[in-house]
Amino acid sequence: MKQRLNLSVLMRSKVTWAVVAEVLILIVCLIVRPDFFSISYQPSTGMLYGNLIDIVNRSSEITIIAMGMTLVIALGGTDLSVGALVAVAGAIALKFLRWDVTVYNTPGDYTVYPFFLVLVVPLLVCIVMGLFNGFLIARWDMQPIIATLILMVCGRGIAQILTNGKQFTTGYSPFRVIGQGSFLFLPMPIIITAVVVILVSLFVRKTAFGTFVESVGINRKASRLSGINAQLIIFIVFALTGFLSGISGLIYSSRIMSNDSNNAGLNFEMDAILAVVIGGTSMTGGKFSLLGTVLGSIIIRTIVTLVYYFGIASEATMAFKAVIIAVVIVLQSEPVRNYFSKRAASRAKLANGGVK
Amino acid sequence: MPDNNILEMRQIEIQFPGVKALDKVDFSLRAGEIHSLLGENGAGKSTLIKCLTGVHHKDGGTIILNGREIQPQSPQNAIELGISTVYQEVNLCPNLTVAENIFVGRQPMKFGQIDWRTINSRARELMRRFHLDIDVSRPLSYYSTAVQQMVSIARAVDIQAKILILDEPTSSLDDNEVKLLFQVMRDLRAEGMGIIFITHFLDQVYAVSDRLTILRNGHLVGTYNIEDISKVELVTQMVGKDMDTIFNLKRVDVDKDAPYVLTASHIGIPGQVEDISINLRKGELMGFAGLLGSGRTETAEMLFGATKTANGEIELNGKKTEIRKPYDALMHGMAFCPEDRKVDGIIGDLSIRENIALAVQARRGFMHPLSRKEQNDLADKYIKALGIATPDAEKKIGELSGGNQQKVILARWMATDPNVLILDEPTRGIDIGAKAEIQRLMLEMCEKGVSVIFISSELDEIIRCSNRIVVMRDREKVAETDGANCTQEKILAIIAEGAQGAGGTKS
Amino acid sequence: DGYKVAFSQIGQESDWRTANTDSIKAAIEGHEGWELIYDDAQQKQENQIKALRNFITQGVDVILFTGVVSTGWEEVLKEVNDEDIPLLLIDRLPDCIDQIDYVAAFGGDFVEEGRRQVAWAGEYLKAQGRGDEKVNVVIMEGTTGASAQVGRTEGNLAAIKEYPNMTVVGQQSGNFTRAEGQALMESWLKSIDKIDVLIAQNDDMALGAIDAIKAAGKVPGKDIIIVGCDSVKAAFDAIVAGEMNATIECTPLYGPFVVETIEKLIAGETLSKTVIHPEEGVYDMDGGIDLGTVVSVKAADVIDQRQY
Amino acid sequence: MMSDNRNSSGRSLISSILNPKFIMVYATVGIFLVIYLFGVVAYGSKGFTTLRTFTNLFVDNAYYGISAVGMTMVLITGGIDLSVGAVASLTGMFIAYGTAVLGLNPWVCIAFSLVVGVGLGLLMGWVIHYLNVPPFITTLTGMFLARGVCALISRESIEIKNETIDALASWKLYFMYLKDGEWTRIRPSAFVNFNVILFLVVLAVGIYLLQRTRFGRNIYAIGGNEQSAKLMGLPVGRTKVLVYGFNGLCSVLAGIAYALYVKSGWNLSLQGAELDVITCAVIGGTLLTGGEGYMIGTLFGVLLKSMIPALITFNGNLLSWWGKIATGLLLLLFICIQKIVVSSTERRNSKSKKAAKNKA
Ligand SMILES: Nc1ncnc2c1ncn2[C@@H]1O[C@H](COP(=O)(O)OP(=O)(O)OP(=O)(O)O)[C@@H](O)[C@H]1O
Ligand SMILES: Nc1ncnc2c1ncn2[C@@H]1O[C@H](COP(=O)(O)OP(=O)(O)OP(=O)(O)O)[C@@H](O)[C@H]1O
Ligand SMILES: [Mg+2]
Ligand SMILES: [Mg+2]
Repeated sequence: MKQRLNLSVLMRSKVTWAVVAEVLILIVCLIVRPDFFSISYQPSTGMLYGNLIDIVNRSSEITIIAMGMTLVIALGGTDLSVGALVAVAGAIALKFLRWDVTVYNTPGDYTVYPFFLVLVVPLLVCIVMGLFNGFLIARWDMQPIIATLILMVCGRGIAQILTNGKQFTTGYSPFRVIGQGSFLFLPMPIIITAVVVILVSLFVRKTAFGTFVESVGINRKASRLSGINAQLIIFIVFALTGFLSGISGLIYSSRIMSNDSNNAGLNFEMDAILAVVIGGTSMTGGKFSLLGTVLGSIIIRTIVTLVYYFGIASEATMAFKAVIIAVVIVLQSEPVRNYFSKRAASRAKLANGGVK
Repeated sequence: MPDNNILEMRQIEIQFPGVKALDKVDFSLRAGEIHSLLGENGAGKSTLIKCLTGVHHKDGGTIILNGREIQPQSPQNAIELGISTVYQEVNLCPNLTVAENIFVGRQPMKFGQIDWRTINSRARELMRRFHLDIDVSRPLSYYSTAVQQMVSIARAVDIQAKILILDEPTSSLDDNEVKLLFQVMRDLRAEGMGIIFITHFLDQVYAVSDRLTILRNGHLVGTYNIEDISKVELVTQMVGKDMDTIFNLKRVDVDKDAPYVLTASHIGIPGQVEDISINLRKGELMGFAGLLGSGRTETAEMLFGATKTANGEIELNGKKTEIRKPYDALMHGMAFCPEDRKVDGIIGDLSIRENIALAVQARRGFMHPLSRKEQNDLADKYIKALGIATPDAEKKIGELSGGNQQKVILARWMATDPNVLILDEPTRGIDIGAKAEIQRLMLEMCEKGVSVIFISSELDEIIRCSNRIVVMRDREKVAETDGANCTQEKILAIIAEGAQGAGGTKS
Repeated sequence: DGYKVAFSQIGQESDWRTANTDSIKAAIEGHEGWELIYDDAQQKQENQIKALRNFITQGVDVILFTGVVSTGWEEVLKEVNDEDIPLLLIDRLPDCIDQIDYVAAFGGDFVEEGRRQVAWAGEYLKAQGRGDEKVNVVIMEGTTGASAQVGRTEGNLAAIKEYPNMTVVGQQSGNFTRAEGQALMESWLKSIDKIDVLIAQNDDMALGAIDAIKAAGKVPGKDIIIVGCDSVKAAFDAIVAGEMNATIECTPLYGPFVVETIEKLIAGETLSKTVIHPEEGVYDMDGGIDLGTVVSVKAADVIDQRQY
Repeated sequence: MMSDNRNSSGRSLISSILNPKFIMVYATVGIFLVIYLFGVVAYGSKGFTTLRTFTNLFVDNAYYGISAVGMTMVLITGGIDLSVGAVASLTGMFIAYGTAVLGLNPWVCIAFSLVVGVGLGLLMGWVIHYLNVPPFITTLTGMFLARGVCALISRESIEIKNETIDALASWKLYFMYLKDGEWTRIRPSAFVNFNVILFLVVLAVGIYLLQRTRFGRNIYAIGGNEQSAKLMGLPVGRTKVLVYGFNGLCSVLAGIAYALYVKSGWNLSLQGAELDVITCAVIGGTLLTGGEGYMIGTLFGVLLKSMIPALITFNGNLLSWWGKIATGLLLLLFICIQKIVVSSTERRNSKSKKAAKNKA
């Protein structure tokens, strides 16, 4: 009886449906192309090699941002500026690496400014931009979607103007490590992501921060009256999201060893929001699930990888993605979940009756 | 039973996840009667009428309207069937004008266009019927809760239905407004309308209704003619205990030399509340009396730092203290249960446990989390101590009834071990049993040496509990009297006198 | 008032485009008595139309124009004609070129570039003595619908027919960006058993793919022959480093041509309406591959003269 | 023009003109005038003051305007629609592919687009209301779907070559003046075209629907408080579904206008247009929280937003990205004004509450 009831509780959980979706997608792959799952060791690079590794590796940028986005959405907002911040981080990093670029120089294995500046300045700038969002939202009570729209519109412009519209390339090997290096047989982005996910989860769940975020997201005024510093919470969440966007931007630009202010982080905000929602966090704020978000991000990347892998014409990518997301979202919708959980419950009753 | 029932609900059942809200409830309404529906918080009153108006769908039973069985699907459907409702929470659109709120969805049309002129003039007339001469073309949010409440009643009345339902319409109205409403209700009754009236004020029940139905825990207790049931009997039926055990409360004695814990001198915000001075002794219960909108809530909010104080200063335990935000107040051992618990109190989607632990956690800061065990202990302790009715501490607070929500919020603050506890209308919208319970808890706190500020619109409960009573009027403190030998008449006199005084000097 | 030259540029989507802008800007701003009115449309056709209309309002003396897409310019270009403003078409030429008046047209030949890409690979294989070996080719396309993608794909596919030993085993879009080129190559390396030749429709995607190939434990330039397009500096570096095989030039340096044309225009000369293609080379590791229309040049020899 | 100023007495006419709820609209108009004046001062000599500059604001942005009309309605309900750009793009593609490749009559293509666009809108509205999926996510999926279908049809831009379309696209009403007894075009020529007329008609329909019909008032009510609207017996579900349907219609009309503007269909056209349209509405004073907003505000929002790139082009030397930054700053400025206005009216409200209470 207990187990049966749990089934109906499971059916009600959105995360369950995300898992179901991912597993179904992978099962279809398994049937069509079993070799999709092969993982081998690549001695020349010292990394594991395979599609599954790629999926996780390439989902890193979104996963990292989506960690912050989860908290933003738990606060009842959305952050549209993350994609632009990715571009800004890349632009600044490359600017510091290639301050010498006047015309078009050969990318050599050197950096103009010390490497730590290359890493720290972009992250600081992203944190400041996150704080700017936080300021508008916490102090001026702006709606997050509008407040962050400002930087979404401006951010890419700032990135372009910082680099004077140019694309710099670099060959500096320590920088390459971030996006293309390896550690423990795994690509570095996976490691970075794992560290970020673990640290954020610890921060959120081992302290009371997560509860405060949920509390503020559900009822900001009541939280304030209970003594929670709601503004501080909002500031921290947006600054964190800015910081994570910065990390994501560094990974992105290190993968291509260049800044690409036009394309870096393009539509990342949409993907990150989708990842969070597919992961089971409600857009109205409140309870959130970081693990669900990781899963959501992986589902999105799985779709893209499948499109590449099966050589599906690029024309169809969008439509394919739309259909899968639509199915996941409809499955997760409240009425559908209720329907399934009721059925599970009634079936449990039936089964019990049958036994008697 | 005479056969002029316009409405009959038989064996109504409604099941919510985890609660059977209504269990085989019968209810009937005659044309031309005012029928009160009574019961504790969570008894299922609102659920019963929401079932009638199609907000909730019944799981069993039949509804017969004018001899025909109906299946209301939506509030829209109910209005078409001739059932007009004022729901418990104000249900209007703050962004629309007063006139529009009254007519939206049924605007008079002219040449395929909305006839704004008629709407505005008819709305103005309608509001005059309620003795309100207001600009009906202003957005609703422009006006106070009481006016909004009247607008929502006006809308329901104007729909000219056969059945009018009023779910706690009087909770934010003052005496005159209540009288006016009763007059309107009686007029409508005379026109043959059937009215269902829900309230927690027993006096009002006796003042206006013809029959009453009592629900308890989703069950029907019975339907009575008003003459056939005494107040004492009624309470016993509602709560299941008798009145004496409920109101066996005694004022706590305070040491006349007890030190002042809280002294506020000349605090105020220009244009809102001005020049309020109070001093509160240790273990004292100070009542705030006054009419609606007299500035009590704002004073309480100022003391707690919920709104910024512009003038004056506050001393805590003899030390001058700056309280700029609720966090500061919390750190200085103050606690505050806000007036509107749905909006300012509960964190709806969090569990009871999390809600109780919230203020303690806020005081410790998020970097020093309470362990799960500490939280469970806190929750269990207060669920037991306050008698919060819940299967377990993990239930969402939003799913509790109003009285139990109020107790959880009280628990949240009791857990912080406060020196000063400010309670703003803790008993509003709460049934008699829970009300008494909360008053008892309040007095217990005083006994333990906590100083309490108690704001209420019901004079009798203020008089019953307070050591000292502060009377407020027009955003000013007009008097302070001793609680022990004070009467309702005396306070009312002070308020009225203040009115003349203020009128004389100010205008 | 000076002579007003208006330039409606597509955007700043790549190094190539930046070099193109810089070249034209420098040439016009450097010319005495000329004033440049520059507009960058951020890859949006509507922005370009607006800019053109705006130029008319400002009463400019000549308009330089390159369109983000090939279609849909008729209406606004006719307006330009109506106002008798000389129109100079450069780079990506509009489809409606026959229906409008222009003083001169100057632009790369995308189809030829596409042809050269495949032809280079084919000839190179022959030179290596692998002329009869069955090779698998993947074509990494640019942003779908962009005229460079359309033209180069046409050229690629036409040329493939000339080399029966080549089979196309993959053809998808990498959107002209490094990041997507990289991700696409990564997937191809897993889904396709054997890839011998990568035709990337611009250098950026090729450069992205190089990293993916390295990560797969293969040697770019050896295990997989990589042919890019555009000839940006970074591609030269990769070729010199032996990680890329060839790049087909598509020169962005339009400045001199533009200046010359405008000077002729001011002088009142009548210009020919035939589309002029710039002289473009092919650069590879060793040079000397004959593609019929052009012979490849060793990249290392000319790398120092490259301006972009 | 607005709802309430048909009050009988003069007093209430003035009071409704001064009604704080119009302040945002005034702010938009005010900023528009300030920036226009700036343009006049800075670039007057370059031709900024000509009538052509002004009509071009309409001619070049008609499709944004059309879409913004529908978007304003969606925003007033408290929703959002990210699919508008994609649906417009899809419409262009249908028309281009239908006429150029399939050789269909353009009206057939337009009818088909209408069915698809409105159908998708209704479907999304249904999902949003009845499946309770957030509008952001629903319409994002709708956007992917529309773009996907667009790309499946053709990935290259297709030129529209059709007499009807040509006629519509090139129809222009020039501004003329009488010179020596002859009507002459003013120079530089200024004109309005079919798109401008279409925009103005859609705008008028939008105003009518919002201010003069129950449907429109229900939209405001839903935006004010959806739960209340439902309890007041308003047809919430139907209204919401219809609003998304109407927005679908506007997207299709915007797509038609865009197709006439560029005379081609391309799957990547109008990328990111949804956020531009939303920005227009927000600059026009529509609140994303729902319940507030006027079509007139939106009109000026569109004009304001489109004036910035025009100014950048007039300057002729700035990186166009400054335009983005300027738009962002404008948005910021606007929200600040909104904030100030809202808090000052709130303050006034609380004072008047006192007054009303005393009277009562
Ligand atoms: N939407 C809902 N979902 C789940 N449970 C609900 C819901 N609405 C009400 N309940 C539960 O149903 C029971 C009856 O609630 P109802 O609101 O009818 O009480 P009431 O008699 O109106 O109380 P009050 O006097 O506080 O208004 C309560 O236990 C309540 O918790
Ligand atoms: N949120 C608000 N916005 C504007 N005015 C308000 C607000 N809250 C209260 N007021 C006004 O301020 C005045 C003082 O209200 P306050 O709530 O302090 O009085 P009160 O004595 O506590 O009355 P109540 O019993 O209604 O709570 C009232 O006239 C009220 O209309
Ligand atoms: Mg109730
Ligand atoms: Mg109060």
